[in-house]
Amino acid sequence: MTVDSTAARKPRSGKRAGAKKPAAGPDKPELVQLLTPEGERVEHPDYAIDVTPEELRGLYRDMVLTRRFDGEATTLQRQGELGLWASLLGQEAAQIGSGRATRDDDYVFPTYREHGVAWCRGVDPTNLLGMFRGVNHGGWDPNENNFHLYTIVIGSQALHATGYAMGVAKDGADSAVIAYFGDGASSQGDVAEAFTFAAVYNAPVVFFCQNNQWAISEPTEKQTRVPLYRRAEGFGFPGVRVDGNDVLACLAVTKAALERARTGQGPMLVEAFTYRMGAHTTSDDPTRYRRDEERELWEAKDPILRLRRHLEREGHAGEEFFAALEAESDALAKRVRDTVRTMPDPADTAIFEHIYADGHALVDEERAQFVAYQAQFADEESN
Amino acid sequence: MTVDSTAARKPRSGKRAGAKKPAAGPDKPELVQLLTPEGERVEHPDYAIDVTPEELRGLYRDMVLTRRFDGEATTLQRQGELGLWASLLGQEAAQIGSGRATRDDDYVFPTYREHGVAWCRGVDPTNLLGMFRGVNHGGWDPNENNFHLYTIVIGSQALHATGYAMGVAKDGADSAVIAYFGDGASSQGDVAEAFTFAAVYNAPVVFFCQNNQWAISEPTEKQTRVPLYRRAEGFGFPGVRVDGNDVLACLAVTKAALERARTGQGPMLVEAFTYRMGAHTTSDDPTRYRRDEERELWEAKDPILRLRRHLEREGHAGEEFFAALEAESDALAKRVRDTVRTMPDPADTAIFEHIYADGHALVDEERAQFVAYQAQFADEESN
Amino acid sequence: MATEKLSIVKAINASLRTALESDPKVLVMGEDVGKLGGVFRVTDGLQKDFGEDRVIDTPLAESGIVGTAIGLALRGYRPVVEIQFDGFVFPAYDQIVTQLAKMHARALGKIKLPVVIRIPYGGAIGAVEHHSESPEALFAHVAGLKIVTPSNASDAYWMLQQAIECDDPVIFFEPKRRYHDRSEVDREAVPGPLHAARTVRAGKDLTLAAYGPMVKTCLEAAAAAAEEGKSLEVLDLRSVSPVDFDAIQASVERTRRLVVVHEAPVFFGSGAEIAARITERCFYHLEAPVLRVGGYHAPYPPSRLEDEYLPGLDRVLDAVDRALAY
Amino acid sequence: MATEKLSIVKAINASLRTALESDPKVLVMGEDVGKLGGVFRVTDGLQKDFGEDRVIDTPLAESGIVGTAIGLALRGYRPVVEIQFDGFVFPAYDQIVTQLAKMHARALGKIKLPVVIRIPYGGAIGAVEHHSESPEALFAHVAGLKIVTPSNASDAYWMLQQAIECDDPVIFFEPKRRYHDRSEVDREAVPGPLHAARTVRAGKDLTLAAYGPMVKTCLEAAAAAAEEGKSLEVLDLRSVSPVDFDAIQASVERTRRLVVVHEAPVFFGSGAEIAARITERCFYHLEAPVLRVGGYHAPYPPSRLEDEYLPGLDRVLDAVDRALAY
Ligand SMILES: Cc1ncc(C[n+]2csc(CCOP(=O)(O)OP(=O)(O)O)c2C)c(N)n1
Ligand SMILES: Cc1ncc(C[n+]2csc(CCOP(=O)(O)OP(=O)(O)O)c2C)c(N)n1
Ligand SMILES: [Mg+2]
Ligand SMILES: [Mg+2]
Repeated sequence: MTVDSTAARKPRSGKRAGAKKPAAGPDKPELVQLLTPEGERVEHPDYAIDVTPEELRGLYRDMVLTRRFDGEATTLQRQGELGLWASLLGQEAAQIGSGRATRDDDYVFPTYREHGVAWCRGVDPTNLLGMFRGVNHGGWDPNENNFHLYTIVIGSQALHATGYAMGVAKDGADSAVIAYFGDGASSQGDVAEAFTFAAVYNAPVVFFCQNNQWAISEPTEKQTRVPLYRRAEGFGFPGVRVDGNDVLACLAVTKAALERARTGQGPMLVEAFTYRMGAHTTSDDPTRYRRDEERELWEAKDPILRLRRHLEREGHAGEEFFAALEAESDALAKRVRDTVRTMPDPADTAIFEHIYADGHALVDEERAQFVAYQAQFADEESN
Repeated sequence: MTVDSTAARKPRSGKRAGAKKPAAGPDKPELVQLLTPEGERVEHPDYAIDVTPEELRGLYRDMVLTRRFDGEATTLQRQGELGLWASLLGQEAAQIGSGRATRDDDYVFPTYREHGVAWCRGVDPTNLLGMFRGVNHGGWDPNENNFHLYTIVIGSQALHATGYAMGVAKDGADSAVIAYFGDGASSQGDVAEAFTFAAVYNAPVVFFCQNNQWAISEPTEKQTRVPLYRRAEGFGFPGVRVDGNDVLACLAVTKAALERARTGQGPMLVEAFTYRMGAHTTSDDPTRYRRDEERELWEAKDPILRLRRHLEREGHAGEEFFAALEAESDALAKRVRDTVRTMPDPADTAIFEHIYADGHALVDEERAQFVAYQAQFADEESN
Repeated sequence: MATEKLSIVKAINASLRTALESDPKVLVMGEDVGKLGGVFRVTDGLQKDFGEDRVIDTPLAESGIVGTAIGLALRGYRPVVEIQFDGFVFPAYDQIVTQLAKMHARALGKIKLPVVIRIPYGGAIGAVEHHSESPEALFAHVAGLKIVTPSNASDAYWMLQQAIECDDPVIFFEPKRRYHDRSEVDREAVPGPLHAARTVRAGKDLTLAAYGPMVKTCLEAAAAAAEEGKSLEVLDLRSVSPVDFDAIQASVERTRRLVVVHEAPVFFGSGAEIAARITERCFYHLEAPVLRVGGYHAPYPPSRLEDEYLPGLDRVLDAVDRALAY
Repeated sequence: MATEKLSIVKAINASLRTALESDPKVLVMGEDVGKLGGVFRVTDGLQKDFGEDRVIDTPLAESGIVGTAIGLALRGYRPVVEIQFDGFVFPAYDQIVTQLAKMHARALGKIKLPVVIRIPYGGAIGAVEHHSESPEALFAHVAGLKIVTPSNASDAYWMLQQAIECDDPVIFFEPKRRYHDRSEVDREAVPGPLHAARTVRAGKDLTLAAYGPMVKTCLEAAAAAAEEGKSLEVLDLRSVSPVDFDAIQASVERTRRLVVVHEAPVFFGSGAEIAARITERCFYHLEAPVLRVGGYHAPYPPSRLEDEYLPGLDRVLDAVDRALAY
């Protein structure tokens, strides 16, 4: 690209110029969509996909159960059972579509919001709640479902995923790796470095960016002035924007990206264009920084509603299916509630556990002192 | 960009696939050139430039003196007068062209190799030698010539430049800022973050990447699999590759980029495609990792030779000019030698100076202890 | 009326407002500091009143925030940077220790770096990982930085004023568990030196030295000890770099015993430096070794365990008893 | 013949070679570790013999190097990462302290992070800025990391073997000023524990505790002191996390005096932790406060001043005299 010397002078103030959205036109991103908000199936030349009615119902079920679980967690937080919850409301299609695109032997590196992906990977949803309740920092075995722990520090996991993928390539395995991150995370140096390593080593990793339009209170304009999917090209691999509220498109695009990685064609960036319908977390108050109208616009694109319309329109699911699913949701919600409420606190000596795999003299010493110190009170109490 | 599903399967091994250079073709980068290696003037539609014979002679003089200074510094290092030297040999055109494109009120953020840019900014070359001799970490006042200190930690200065440029914009000034860095630096997260900040705030900063093909022993393929200038586009601003051994092209492109920044059109990336003719530094031994043939290829594109051919071909300079310049070079070399050899060591209490602008009790205490401790020996010595 | 009862959050907000009003070069920047007013509402209303050019929502990149703040400082601005939580300062660590701390010296004093980095720190707020750490020792070891931390609203107001006025980089650690503690702030007072410790309770049997969130804990411990007839002196150190060793020494020469309390892990923590130096200065005065109460050599635990992890009144009193037993 | 006289550089090279040979999961990665063999030639010849898949030239991005090493470890590899110089570890600091150090605990032990980070450290090589620092304290404060540093070729060989075998992240600080010091390496020996200190000279008047580059300085100081009739014991600590306090304590209980020596700044340095803890453990044994000799609270100076900045024989002996004067 060369300098357009005929371009008009623009205002100098960073504020004004930076805040402006790039003009539509040649730059207007193409959005891969296979299901319109009205539930109509459309085709895309690059992303053909055949999904059976059963699979469609499966995707629908995943999204409904995930949303129900998520809502239940929000409630549990309000009731004081959790310290915090980061809701995925609105991002079900992005997560279920991409999650269902993975194979068992693939490996997933999530942020803190990928409850739907966890679901697809077979992680028991109640295991996700430990860290939000404050009983652990990560309550599952990452290798059980090839689903890494939630990573809170923004962007770090993109490098872990890339390294893991480098290892997959070294092993000559044909698995792929997928790294999740948000629009805000795209600004972190670690994500850029992950792009560089992935490109240079041709690592089989898919970068799945859920652009939910917000990083806490900051709109995407504070992170980039061009669509995020375009970031990839300058690193030497393709990027694509997919309708993040269209579960079929997310499935198809992620499948293609993973397949690409698997077959030695290297990394790819998928930007799932979606919306964070709720607060950033239960600690957040979005009314301070965004308008209801925006939420309403996105409500019309709801991922679950759209698939329901499609199922109904095509006659793939009837009353019975929806009623059974409702019952299943209730059961899940109840199990989540019960499990959380009875989730035991860790023993206080857990402070000293698993800091080192091979031990550390100081930890042993401090644990012993701690135990002796606590014993004093036990003695006193029993006196 | 979408996935090319017809692409052939490629080998999985990161090594093989990653090491391969991207195929030429639609990706083959355009190189802005205004002066062929043979010294012939060519035109480029986007980068017209009018340079008087006097200006041409000036550019030639800059390059010759810079090279001579640089060579003298290398010699001084061999003689033990400097601890280290990072030679710019081969990069004179990139540095003089871009350096001469700056205005006095612009601000420059260099790496450790921008001796030619320093020259253009009016920094006395002998001031550059202090840090390589080990008498200071930076021997000039950055604000005297709007030329920041050399930054050794790779990539950091890209952010400083961006922040400075944000300040320029806030001030409503019409200056611009230029950040230098290398091909290796392009991998650092800080550089990517600088791109993001510059784009989001539309900061008047030019990123000037001297791709000299090597980061110590690593060829550019270890940093990227596509031409570096393309990195910019995914951040929302243009990138251009210029013949880094063509001083006119470097001048024209940098001028255009700075003008763009000045007029509120935001950042731009300039990749100067050049070659590090010497070792990385005097500590380095490039025979371990690169072949002479490569150097020979680049020798034919020598920036100084090419301008000399042009000057001669056009009759802009004759024997007299070149002889006078030779004498001037000798004088500069002598001054550099003399200055370095008589450069005083700092007082040992300099250890404690300028750590804080507003003082720090511990530094005061340690300085006092140090002085008292040193005095013991003085006492002993005088006994 | 200059005196007002304010929470620490409100005092910092007022202090930032004062600085923004009185010096056009002062900027506030960080993630979500604009419309949201920061996740703790410390910058509430500032963007509205001073505009997006001075109260700047940044991209989500801490190295970028500090790195561009350095550039802005070089241009003559005085950026006050917010790091959202303690655990998120590390992406900026390189820019802080390698550039911000060293640039003034690198330039032989010819440029100044008046950058303040505000970091809410410490635990006891029931948060998830990375939101409860106390990393001050990791900065104190680095020359070129100053490190202060208020324990109350008045100090929060005034120390921030002084930090912003200071021509050196200052890391301003805010005791987030005390954010809503309210106390009197006299906005027309003449503040004492930024790096001086303050005796917040006089005593004669032992000195408790603490800073930030632990000052209150130590005061409570001293009150409890008083009921048992032990007279504890409590010093609010206020500054971690430099440490006001003279004040600690003066106190310890009287009380002859010292316990240092902080939330950060004991191992390589502030208490180590204070113990080592005070032992050297007061070797013949000390009746007991300087004892340290702090975090364990462990990652900050899940919140259900933080009460056990954090130094509380009982652990402070246990150390006091052990010191008095010598 | 198992015993050979090797420089530290050659010993580390041999150790890496042994590890690469005996465990196919071991990888070596970093900037310029391939054809060049690293800027110190520590990895000389390894890429030639083990290929680019196992000895990996990385992009110039330290956070990326450590971050991908973590990922490789999660996949079952055992990466040995080289950071080119001490001053360039900071871009990776976040990945090291926030991810590498904490991930095993975060996973409740279900995953392991056997990553070794090799860092040539310390001064006295006449280098430019950032090439002479001693940042060990900035890592020791962080739980989840182990930190060791050899002082001689034999330890360099064996401690690196042990670090690579260890299932925890280990930061392996290499005393670059001693890189070319040669000593006997018995490659069939059975090494002692990785984190145990070693008495390298017995003495009875005072203990000198040091590690890495300062061990030799302390041995020279002890030799000089011996000529003046002072008998100094020298401990090579070898490990900074954990510190072998038992060994120091045992020595100090006999000698009753301790001087800790390191290149890193004294303020918040290793000496502080050692002084604090040993004073607590040996309160009634110590005839003098634990004294510390180290760098000043200053950026590492230009090389023409490094002799004044670094602890040398004279400054060690000065501290010895001061300790003995109590
Ligand atoms: C390094 C770091 N800085 C700051 C934070 C605090 N923080 C948590 S989430 C968040 C916004 C993330 O936005 P985005 O990447 O878009 O993901 P989303 O939350 O929208 O899913 C911030 C700033 C953090 N966790 N890590
Ligand atoms: C953060 C950091 N890592 C490593 C180094 C060591 N180092 C100095 S120069 C260099 C290569 C730089 O290559 P490039 O950016 O292409 O610049 P060039 O030297 O070719 O001008 C390296 C790795 C450094 N200075 N900083
Ligand atoms: Mg987001
Ligand atoms: Mg280069």
